[in-house]
Amino acid sequence: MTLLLDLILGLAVVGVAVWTLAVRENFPAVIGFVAYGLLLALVWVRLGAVDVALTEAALGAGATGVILLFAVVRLRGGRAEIDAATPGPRQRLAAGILCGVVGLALAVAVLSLPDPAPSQAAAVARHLPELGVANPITGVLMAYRGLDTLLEAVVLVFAVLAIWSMAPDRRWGAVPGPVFPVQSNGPLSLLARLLPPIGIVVGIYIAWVGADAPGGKFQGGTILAAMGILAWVAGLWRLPPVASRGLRWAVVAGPLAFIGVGLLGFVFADGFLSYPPAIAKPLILLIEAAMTLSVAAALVLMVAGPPEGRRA
Amino acid sequence: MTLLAHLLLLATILAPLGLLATAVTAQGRLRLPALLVYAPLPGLAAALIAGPAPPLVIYADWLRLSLDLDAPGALLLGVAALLWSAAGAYASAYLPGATRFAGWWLLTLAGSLGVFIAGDLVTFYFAFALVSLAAYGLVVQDATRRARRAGAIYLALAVLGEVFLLFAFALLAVSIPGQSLAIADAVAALPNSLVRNETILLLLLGFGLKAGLVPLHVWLPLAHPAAPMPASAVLSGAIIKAGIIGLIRFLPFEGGIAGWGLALGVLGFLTAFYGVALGITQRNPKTILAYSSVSQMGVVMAALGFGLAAGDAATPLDAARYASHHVLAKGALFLGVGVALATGARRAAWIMAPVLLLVLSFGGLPLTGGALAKEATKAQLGAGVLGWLSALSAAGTTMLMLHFADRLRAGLAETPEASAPPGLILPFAVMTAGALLLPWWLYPAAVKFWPALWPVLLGALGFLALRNWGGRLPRWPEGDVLIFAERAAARVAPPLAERASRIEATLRAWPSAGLALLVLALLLGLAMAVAA
Amino acid sequence: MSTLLTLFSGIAIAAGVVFFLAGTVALLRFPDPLSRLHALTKADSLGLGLIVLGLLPWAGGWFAALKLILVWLLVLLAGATATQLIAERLRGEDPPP
Amino acid sequence: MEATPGGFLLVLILVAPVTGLLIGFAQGGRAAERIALWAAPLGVTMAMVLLAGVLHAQAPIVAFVGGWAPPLGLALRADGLAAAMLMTTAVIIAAITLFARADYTTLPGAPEARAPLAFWCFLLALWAALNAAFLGGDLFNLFVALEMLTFGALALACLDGRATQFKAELRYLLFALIGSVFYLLGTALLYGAYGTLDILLLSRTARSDAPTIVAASLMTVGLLGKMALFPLHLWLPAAHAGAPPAASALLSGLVVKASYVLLLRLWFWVMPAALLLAVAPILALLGAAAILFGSLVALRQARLKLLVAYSTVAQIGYLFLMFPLVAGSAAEVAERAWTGGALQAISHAFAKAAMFLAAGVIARGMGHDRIAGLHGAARVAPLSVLAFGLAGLSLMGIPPSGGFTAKWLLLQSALYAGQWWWALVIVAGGLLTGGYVFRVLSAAMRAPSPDFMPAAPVDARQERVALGLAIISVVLGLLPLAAFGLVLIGR
Amino acid sequence: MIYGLVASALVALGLYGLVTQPALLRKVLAFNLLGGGVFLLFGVVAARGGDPVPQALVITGIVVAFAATALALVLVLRLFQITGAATIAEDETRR
Repeated sequence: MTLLLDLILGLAVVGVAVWTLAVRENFPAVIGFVAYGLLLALVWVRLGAVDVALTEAALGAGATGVILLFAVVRLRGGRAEIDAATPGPRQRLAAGILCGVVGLALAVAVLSLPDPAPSQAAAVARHLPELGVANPITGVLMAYRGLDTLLEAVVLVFAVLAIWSMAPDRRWGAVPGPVFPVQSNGPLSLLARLLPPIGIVVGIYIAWVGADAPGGKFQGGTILAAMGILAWVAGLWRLPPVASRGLRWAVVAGPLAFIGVGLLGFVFADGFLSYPPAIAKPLILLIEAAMTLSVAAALVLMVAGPPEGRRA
Repeated sequence: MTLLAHLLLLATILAPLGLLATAVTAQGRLRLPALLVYAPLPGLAAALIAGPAPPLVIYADWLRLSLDLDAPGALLLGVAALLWSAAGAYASAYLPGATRFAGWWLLTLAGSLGVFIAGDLVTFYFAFALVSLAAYGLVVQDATRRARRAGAIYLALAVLGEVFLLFAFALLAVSIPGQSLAIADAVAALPNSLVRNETILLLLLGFGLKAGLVPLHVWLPLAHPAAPMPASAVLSGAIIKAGIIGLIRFLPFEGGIAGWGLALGVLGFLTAFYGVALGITQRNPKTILAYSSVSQMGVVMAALGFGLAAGDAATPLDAARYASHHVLAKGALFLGVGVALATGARRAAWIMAPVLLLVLSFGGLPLTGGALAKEATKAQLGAGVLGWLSALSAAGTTMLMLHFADRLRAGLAETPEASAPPGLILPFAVMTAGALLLPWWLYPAAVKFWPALWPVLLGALGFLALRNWGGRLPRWPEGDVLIFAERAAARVAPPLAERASRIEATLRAWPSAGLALLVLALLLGLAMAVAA
Repeated sequence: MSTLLTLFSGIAIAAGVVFFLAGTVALLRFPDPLSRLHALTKADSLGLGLIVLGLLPWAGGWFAALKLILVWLLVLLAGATATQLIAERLRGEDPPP
Repeated sequence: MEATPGGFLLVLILVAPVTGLLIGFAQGGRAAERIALWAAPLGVTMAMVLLAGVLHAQAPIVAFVGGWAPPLGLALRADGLAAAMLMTTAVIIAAITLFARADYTTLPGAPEARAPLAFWCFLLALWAALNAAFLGGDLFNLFVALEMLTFGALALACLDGRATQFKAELRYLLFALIGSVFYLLGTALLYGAYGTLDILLLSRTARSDAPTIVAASLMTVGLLGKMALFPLHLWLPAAHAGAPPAASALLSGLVVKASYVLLLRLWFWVMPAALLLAVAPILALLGAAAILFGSLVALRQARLKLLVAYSTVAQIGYLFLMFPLVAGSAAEVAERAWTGGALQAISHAFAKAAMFLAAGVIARGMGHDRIAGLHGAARVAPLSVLAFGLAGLSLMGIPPSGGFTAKWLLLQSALYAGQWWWALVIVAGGLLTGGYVFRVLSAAMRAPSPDFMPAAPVDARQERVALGLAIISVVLGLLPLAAFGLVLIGR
Repeated sequence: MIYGLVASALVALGLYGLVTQPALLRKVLAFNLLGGGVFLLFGVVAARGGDPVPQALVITGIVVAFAATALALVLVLRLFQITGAATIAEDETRR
């Protein structure tokens, strides 16, 4: 029975993907992509990776969907240029065949993976209690592969600065992204007033619960960011200008906290990013909180894009 | 004694470079042209007394740089230093203010003398590169369009020569068993190295290009006339000998590669007669001299070739003797051309007499340096057919040189009373005396009268014939073969480069790049699947 | 007792699914966008309510049940707002950007 | 597999630029500049200490992040090659910091501007990414470092905000993303097959089965795409030519080398020898094609910066000639080829950085970078033309330069290994390089038209920096061969 | 096992889209499809051994992919605002 379910789900995902590529108009393609993201989240649940399902739904489908929608709205026309640049049927056929063969090779490789799948699950489980954290994925993210997470947080900060640096010089210092008119009434302002409080509670809860159950800083951060974007779109909350020091410290707080605690590891424990066993959990939670704040701030700024308004 | 010898060897290269260093300060730069005459003196001294000293080894740990002087090297170093010094004095008078020219001059001088005393591969390559590349500065000194074209062609072929040599030296370094890079070990290891033929071919190409072997001589008739007078003198006199010393040092004369010797000999004679054939069609005296250099170098290489074929160990010294005479005589002639162009008809006799004597000595007139030079290569080129060939080439050379004298007389200054400044005449006089007398001191030998004389007479007869019916000879452009090569290249090169950039442009279109990526992935996958 | 419970949730979920089907059919069949929109939101929110109702007994403990209801309420809120916005957009009033 | 003493130094080298970036970004333009100025000498000293440590220990310095051993945790490994590349990176970035002070400085009172803040932050970020790429011991960790490198390079190149540059950078980003996706696919397969992503552990257990082959081909092509080896070079010329001088020097000199080091890690550590033997000729063929096509197209370029960019495409080819020479031959020849390849990477980094900086100064001084119109450049920016010439010498491989020693080593190992055709390619490449360098120099040396006026004053300090880098690239040739034994440690 | 095939199919589709779709927005879309496929492959590998490490890698990967998408879209928008170009076809020949 479950095989049938997996089959249907798999076919649905591939079907939506094909439809997203095939459809001519951009807008339906983006809608298709959001659907694809959500179906993929379902697949992750089927694969037993709830953490990743949360991330995929929040980031992969939600946030990416939002920025794609923003882009679709602004990117009009250019149809003639696109048609001119479309490769000829022969090239498309060749590309199709080659991509097919690559996919096939991939499938063969996956199918011929060794049967007793080599896994780190046991090792992670054995070392987990030292960290005082129950969720293995958070353990891996925060401790065992801490450097990956640190570098990735820095990539987020870096992406924000890269996006800001795309703005024309005269716009520097202004408010990031377009400024939406304040909506005194109407459904959007209702939603923008009602949902954020609940959203913030849920976001913080998910970030908090990440230590022991599926959840974590990225998922929590994304939800907080979503609430921020909702309020910003409804015009209720004006983003602080690019030059404001508070905003920048918010974006930078997470990775800096991570490095700070990591360096402390030299003093108390036996190396960078290692936690003294006694106070491992509070330290991890401290870092998680700072990271959630940073991730939320970074995501809002990334969705907002480079400063376009007048100087604040 | 050996310490003094070593110091002199070092000074031979470092003196010119040191002098160049003084050019950093402004007034140092002004005095530079005047000091050109002194730069080669340490080289001259080294040639005289450093002969028997053991090789000087520097920086011994991983790279053995060594300077060494054997008999042929000393001989050539001495005469070259003399020519450089005379030409230097000539240049100070001829181009007083040219500081940049003096800079290039000193660089080329350091390289030219360094080539004779280099004892290992790296120093030799460094000196050879220095003399080849720095001479470009001398060629383009006049900054006319013709000079720049000649310079560009010279540089292109010089770099090509460098590349051949780099390749050959890499092969040699590979075949030397130990870590050492000394030339002696390289030559010893050459006959039985597994890449023997390729190495020798590359050596011949590299040094042949420098010395003007037939197909590779094309830059010579372009570069020498384009350079100012003193530069032409050293170009034709001393710098061309870098190729000869290269052949002397790197070819194993104890035998083992007879076939190559024969090939070199035949090519040498071919070059000799080709030089003469082209020379007589030229009008400009400097171009005739350039072709004469090609021809003379042909004779030297023929001697080297047949000596190599016969496995005669004395060949290097004999060839060096012949070449040293050429250094002196050709240098003197070039300086003479400069002096002649500046003197009027009335005073011409003072100049034409020594020029005529030099011209005849080229043909091997008895009692002159030329005869002694021909005598020196008797061992290699004396017997049977070779004897006839060398005699014929002597006749041809005489005819060519007389043609040169005739063209020179036509080119004298208009105003009869004009006379060249002493600064030009003195070096010319010194060089002429050197050309006629030095051989007697360096390699005295009894010269049988008649076998040396009849080629000269035959040559004179040929010249007379040339004077009357010369008009009908075809007017060949300078650098003959090169012109056709350039036209052919003009047809082939652009389409090739055009096609290459078109392919490259198509690859830069997005879909084709994506396809290339995928094809590459599959290619690698297949290659590995086949191997595993 | 448990069989009664499973029976009840089975019926509730089936009803929910029926409503979802009705909403989708309405989406495809109805002529003008406004009516389609109206039908869709009505059917889906009711359908979801029924499914949540059906799942309540299975949810592990009170806390999880509350969370399920919270989910339903949020979907209701979001659905209503979205429908309002699209409706305004369709009728051409001063639509938000 | 155990951590050696001195591991904290590796972490310090990695964390210092990251902390600098974060604080600089938060504190604003002027702070970022001051931090970068302080970070440059600090970085060079740290790299020197690491170099000394590796040389002294004659073995790689290993550090476990967080104290967890590799199958579970991440390892940072500084072997000879990594130490040499770190040293090169530190010196070049210090030089670029000096060079860029004239362009991107914010005066004490002045309000913060976009370009200076962005430049200094991206410089520190690129530095951190390069250090992470050279030191990384885990394939996924290297992926994150590569991504950071790609974003940094992209942002730096777009600093001028010109439209053509946005198009060029988009082509770069999308192609680099395809590359990183391929790399990720390979990583997933390797993890599936072996349960770990640590390079040393993989090198012990690698087999020649289907997943490894597919992973190897995907990862190799991904890295070739990010390195712009010949058939996949569509983004490099436009991206590197259009970038500001300081950025293009960094891009062409160092960023390309990070993917190269990864490729070396992949093929000479992780993959079994049988696969290497199968793939090495193909890679070398691509390298040869890169040298010939790149140089031919460079010869025909009308603009100076595009010529230098195509020269990068050509010079990258040399790096790949090393593969068949190290793979198929005796130990002694393999070591010589390996040293040659590493030295070519290092000397090209210095030479290309000097060339781009010099080209930038010349272009600013003359107002344009059309090669035909470069008459009198030698008078406007004499030191830059000299730097360009010296760097050209090193690229051509004329005796005293680092390029010469690298090409000499590759030449000899090609002949020792009996594969003389690679030697032919090296020599042909040298000739073609000579062609386009001579073309630029002869145009620059020619006397200007009488009514010639330089477009903008040239900053003498910037010229000296370019000349300094060119001299280092030449002096590299004079270092005794024993110094390059460093690159062999931990091979 | 099925999801392994699904992942491969998604990768093939994403690649096809990225290589042939001329419109920039569609290319970014295709890249996200491709990213989804790749991370699904990680998921399949994780599911085989019930291993948390690949799942952590996927989370990191998704965030990096999001950053890349955001950057790409900003570039596309800026390019469109300045030149109105919607593709990266090589228009002027590089002479």
